[in-house]
Amino acid sequence: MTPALELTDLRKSFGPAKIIQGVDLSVGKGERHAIIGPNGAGKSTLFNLISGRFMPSSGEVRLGGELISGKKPYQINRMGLSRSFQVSNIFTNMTVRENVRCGVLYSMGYGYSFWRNIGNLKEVSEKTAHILDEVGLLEKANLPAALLPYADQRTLEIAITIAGGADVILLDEPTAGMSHSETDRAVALIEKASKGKTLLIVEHDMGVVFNLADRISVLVYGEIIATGTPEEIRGDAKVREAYLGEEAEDAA
Amino acid sequence: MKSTVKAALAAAVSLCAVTAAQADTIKMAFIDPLSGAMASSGEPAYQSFILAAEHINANGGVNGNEIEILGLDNKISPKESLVQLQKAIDQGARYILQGNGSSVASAIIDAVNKHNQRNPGEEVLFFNYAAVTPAFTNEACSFWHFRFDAHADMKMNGITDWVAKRDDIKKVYLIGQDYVFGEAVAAAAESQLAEKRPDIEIVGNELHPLAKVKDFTPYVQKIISSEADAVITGNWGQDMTLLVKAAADAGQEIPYLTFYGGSSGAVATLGEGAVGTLFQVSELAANQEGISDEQNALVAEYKERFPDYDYYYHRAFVTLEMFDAAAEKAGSIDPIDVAYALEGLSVEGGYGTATMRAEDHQVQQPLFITTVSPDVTFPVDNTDLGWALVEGGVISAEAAMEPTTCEMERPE
Amino acid sequence: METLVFALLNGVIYGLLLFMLSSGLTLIFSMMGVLNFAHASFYMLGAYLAFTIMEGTSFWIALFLAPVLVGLVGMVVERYGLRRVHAQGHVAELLFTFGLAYLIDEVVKIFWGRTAVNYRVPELLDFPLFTLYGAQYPAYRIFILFVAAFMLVALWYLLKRTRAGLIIQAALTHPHMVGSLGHNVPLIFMSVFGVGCALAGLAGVIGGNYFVTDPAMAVQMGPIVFVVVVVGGLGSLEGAFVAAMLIGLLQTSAISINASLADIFGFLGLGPHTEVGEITIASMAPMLPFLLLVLILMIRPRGLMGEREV
Amino acid sequence: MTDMTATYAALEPSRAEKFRQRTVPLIAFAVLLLVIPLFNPSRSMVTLLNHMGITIVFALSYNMLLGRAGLLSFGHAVYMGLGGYFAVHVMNWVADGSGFWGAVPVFTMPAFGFGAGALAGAVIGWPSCRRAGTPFAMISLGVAELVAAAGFMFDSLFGGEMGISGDRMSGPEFLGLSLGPVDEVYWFIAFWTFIGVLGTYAFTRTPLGKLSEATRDNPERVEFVGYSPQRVRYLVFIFAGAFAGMAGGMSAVQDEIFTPENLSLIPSGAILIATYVGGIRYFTGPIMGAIIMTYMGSNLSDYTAGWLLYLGLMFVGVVMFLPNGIAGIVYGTTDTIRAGRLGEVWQSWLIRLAGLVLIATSVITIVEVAFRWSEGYGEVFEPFGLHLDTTNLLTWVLGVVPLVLGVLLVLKSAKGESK
Repeated sequence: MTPALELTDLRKSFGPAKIIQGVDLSVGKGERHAIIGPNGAGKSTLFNLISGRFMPSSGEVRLGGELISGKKPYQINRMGLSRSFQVSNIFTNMTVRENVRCGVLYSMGYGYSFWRNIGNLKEVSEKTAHILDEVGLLEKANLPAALLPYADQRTLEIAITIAGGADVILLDEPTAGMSHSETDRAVALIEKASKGKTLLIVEHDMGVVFNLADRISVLVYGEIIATGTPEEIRGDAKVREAYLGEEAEDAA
Repeated sequence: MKSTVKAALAAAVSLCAVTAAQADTIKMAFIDPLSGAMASSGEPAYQSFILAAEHINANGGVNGNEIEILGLDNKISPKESLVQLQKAIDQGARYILQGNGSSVASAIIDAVNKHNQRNPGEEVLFFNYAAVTPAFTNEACSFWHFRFDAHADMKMNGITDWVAKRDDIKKVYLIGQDYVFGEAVAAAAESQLAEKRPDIEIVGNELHPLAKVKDFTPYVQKIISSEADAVITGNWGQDMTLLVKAAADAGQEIPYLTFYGGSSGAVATLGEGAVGTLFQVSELAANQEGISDEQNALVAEYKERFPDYDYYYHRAFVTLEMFDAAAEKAGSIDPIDVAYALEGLSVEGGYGTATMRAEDHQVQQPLFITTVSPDVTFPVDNTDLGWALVEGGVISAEAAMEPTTCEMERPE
Repeated sequence: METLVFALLNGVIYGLLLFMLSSGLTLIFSMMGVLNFAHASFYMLGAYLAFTIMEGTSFWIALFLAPVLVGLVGMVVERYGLRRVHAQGHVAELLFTFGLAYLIDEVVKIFWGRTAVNYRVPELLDFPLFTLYGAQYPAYRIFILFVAAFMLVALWYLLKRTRAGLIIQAALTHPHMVGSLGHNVPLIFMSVFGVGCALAGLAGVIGGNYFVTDPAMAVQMGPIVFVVVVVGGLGSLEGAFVAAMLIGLLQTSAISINASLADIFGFLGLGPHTEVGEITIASMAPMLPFLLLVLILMIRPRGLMGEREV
Repeated sequence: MTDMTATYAALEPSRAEKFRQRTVPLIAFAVLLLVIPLFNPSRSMVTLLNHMGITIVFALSYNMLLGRAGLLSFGHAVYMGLGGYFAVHVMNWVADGSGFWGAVPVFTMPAFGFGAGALAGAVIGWPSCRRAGTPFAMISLGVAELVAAAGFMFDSLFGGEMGISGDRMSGPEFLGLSLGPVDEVYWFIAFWTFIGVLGTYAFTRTPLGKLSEATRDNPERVEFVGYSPQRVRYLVFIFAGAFAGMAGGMSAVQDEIFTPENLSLIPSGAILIATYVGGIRYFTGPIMGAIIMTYMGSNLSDYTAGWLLYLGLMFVGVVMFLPNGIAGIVYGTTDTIRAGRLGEVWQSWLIRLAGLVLIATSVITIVEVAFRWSEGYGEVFEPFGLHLDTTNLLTWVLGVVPLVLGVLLVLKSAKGESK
């Protein structure tokens, strides 16, 4: 079976700085895959390479077998890959509902449509409402996004990401900066939203990672030093040495 | 939205009150730039008309009626002129005065023609005091349009007439702005010189970009190397000033014959450099012998009243004098009557007789070639320099005359 | 040949004046991100102030005093106008300077009238320096050359050899970093804005009597200055210099080319009497800078020598 | 599940709300357009109203760029101009009356302008819309200069300095309108203004309209929900060009003339000012701006020589203190009143109003006295019988004291509000 997402010898350098130095990674359909690694390991860069924000210096990214490296972000998105951002990247001047609706529109077949009244697009409204309900923002639907509390903005970030119904979802530190209870809610949401989908997640909170992920890859200095199930990673000496240290014990 | 509605309504209601025309004033609407950069051409003309109207009113008015000049600012835009034209007509003005910019004049002629056709009984006359496109009194002539300034070909007649008299001028250089007017001026100069002095060689015929050239030295250099004895240009505005300035800087001392050398500010900018270099053709030569005391007093009065500007729009005074005379002749101030009375009418202006030719509504009057000189009674631009008549610079009305192709359609 | 020599000579002088004007704008634009629409208005202000000062005293005093006054006006504008608008983003800043240009125009008309003023070359410099191909060359133009060269050296020294210059240089390329290093960013902005305006004022002082000092001079110069800054590239005075010279020479030499499009593209079947064929290179000269602007922004948004994209 | 659907439905504005918020204002606008002639306005008033209508459509089209898509253009008049020029040409073909063109009523000119504007937008937008922000603004400036220069070069298309004029009374009549008298033109303008308002409003309700707002706020995120921001901008640009062209077509019939000056930076700058002063964040902002600026542009010069200065002061004032423009004040006020908070704020509003009146007193005194002094004809500003010349102490008092007091009052009210 073709993996949902496959990276082959992916490299990226900025001038002399080699940030990603030959990453090979294969994420199977329906798998929840987490990427962990110390700060500056290149996790966000890796996400930017996959989602098309950056052009890889060399190597390939395949989505469901199709080559996507070199394509524009919107093309990649249309092929079924959606991502969230580490720093909330929402439409601040629009309401929560409008934010989600923007995420829904393309997948419902309303490309650059200028002959339809957006208010009359029933499926779009329902899908939007459904997603708002799913993420628990239904009550705040008509608030301007800029007025949302931080945790809700993070939730909205995820809502926009999953709104298009993409099969492969990339989440960049979805729980960063959240309190414990907020994190728990976010994890529940991610579990629910990624059901039946492929999930690639970058996360610092080891509790989240080990709860959520089917498999984990460890990225250090632009290279994946280990990939495996949570147990395997926990037991991996190289990983402990390079990165986890005592932290892993605590998290486990 | 609601408040927009309210505001709009309030504005609409308050504006609907039309000022009714008073029976004993003749409103004449002056539509020209009165703000912005071009106001320096509109303002002095406006003041000239105001002063002219005051004089006529002081002498008993037009058939006993007073003239009132309404100043309307068109911001030199043809479209805005149409708004102001409508405003003028609504305020009861039946006479329109305008001159700055052929594009505006053309728009007004067109609009007045249409207005008079669409609103019989409410005709409006257009007195054009400065827009010089020959077409207005030729193929595009209109019964409703009267021109009180010599048109471009007539002015060129004045220039070429003077050049023809000067035996020492053997080579002439033509330079102008690269648009319709500049092309027309060059063509007129070429054909008239060929006729009057076939021996004169046109050593250059150059068009430069309109209002974009910062430094004319390269052009002046071309003129110098062509060994021209005189330069003819239709340039106006800064294209005229900068051209002559570059010539003066290069130490050139040949006549630059212009249409618009007398525009406000030109002499101030050029200073001594203009002496003997800058020439202009116009219907006005204030510094000459044999002018009536009355006219000289008028020039002085103008300067006293409006210290920023100088007596330049003599034709404004001629316009109103002819209007006064025509109304008296017709015994009416109705535009159609006045228009018929104006046809063929003559008045004695301060610097010669002006006659309104009936065939095309083009005024015929003497023209003068003048140059900047320190030795004058009436200096300009608040400098010591002024415009002095040059030798042989008087061009009779007959000499300046041009035939017309106008086929006037007159109302019943 | 003669024409070419004159075109080159004048092109260099015009280019230097342009550089004097645009160097200030480049500094301001690179550091603050403000494309100051009113920059050419400060140029005009410089010319008018010099005219007034010269009437009371002498040109030489005006040469120093007028730019200083313009610089002070610039600082006040920055302190009480721009800084206030800053929070609303670049569009608001751009619009503020757009409106400011409008206001300065009107105020100049109130104080100095609507027509050109008699701002003359000082008598000391009002003589022909030499005669070239039968035409006299005014000494004042060479004086412009000297002033521009002096400014160039002074600016270079200020930027490369003084502490303030180092900070400004850092701010040019990394405007966000300077604040983190503990420098007083608002003060730097205000000073740079002032200096930029003063440079424009200086260009006005020596350009006002070279050209014409009238209320239209700002409008005529304004767009060209933008072209220089954008073409030269963000954060690069060298780029601005190259662009200014390029545009100066382009404009002055193109007007002396008589060839029409038909002459050039005749081989493509463009007839000399068609409307397109009749257009001469000379008549296209004023359009060339804008063509350059559009092309540069499309093809090379960093400009000729810029370090960042606009 | 029924419960759920009910909650979902509550998200959307109810039918009644939609009707009240969207349909009622449009109906009110249509009714206003219909009743204006009942007041029997003078012909110059009608001319002014017609120009307002044209400017409203033009400003709304401009706000599709500036307000909705966040694109600052310095060359929007290009599209109105090209649309208008095309319409004038069509009018002349209609006047020639052969074949197809002979059957086209002049009433439809704005539709031709719409098409020409869209085409111009499609051609020029292609290179311009690749970038947003300052580069876009600069490209629009460059393009505007180029097109304006071309306007003077190609006489057969643009008619040189004098432009091209047409006759609106040619061709078949439509709806019994000869379009001769200006009050018949009023109906034509009213119809197309309504279409323009409706069209631009409807555009904001389309997916593309919403996306243009999203692109303004966050172009990057738009890219990650499947849209190309460049494509969004490009399409919006075409529509903005089209509606501007429509305004041009309206103007072609109203004024029957187009000159190259209509393509230049001056009208482009004017529409920028009108739109911004009106308020770019609100749909109705540009409408208010267009009405006020058209009125001021044509009539303020009747009262004062300093009208340009007042205009400039107003613009700078709005940029500095009222980023939401006049619409911002209007909606702010009505919202406060509707929320029943008038009781809390009326004092501070009153103080502010008094302060503004005082400031205005000083500004007007200074400007008027300065203009009269500058003209040097010895004319004196004499409001309410006061003789304010430059030597009169009262002039200086009036120029300074209310200004200082006014600024203090405004500051005080601002302080009070922030508490």
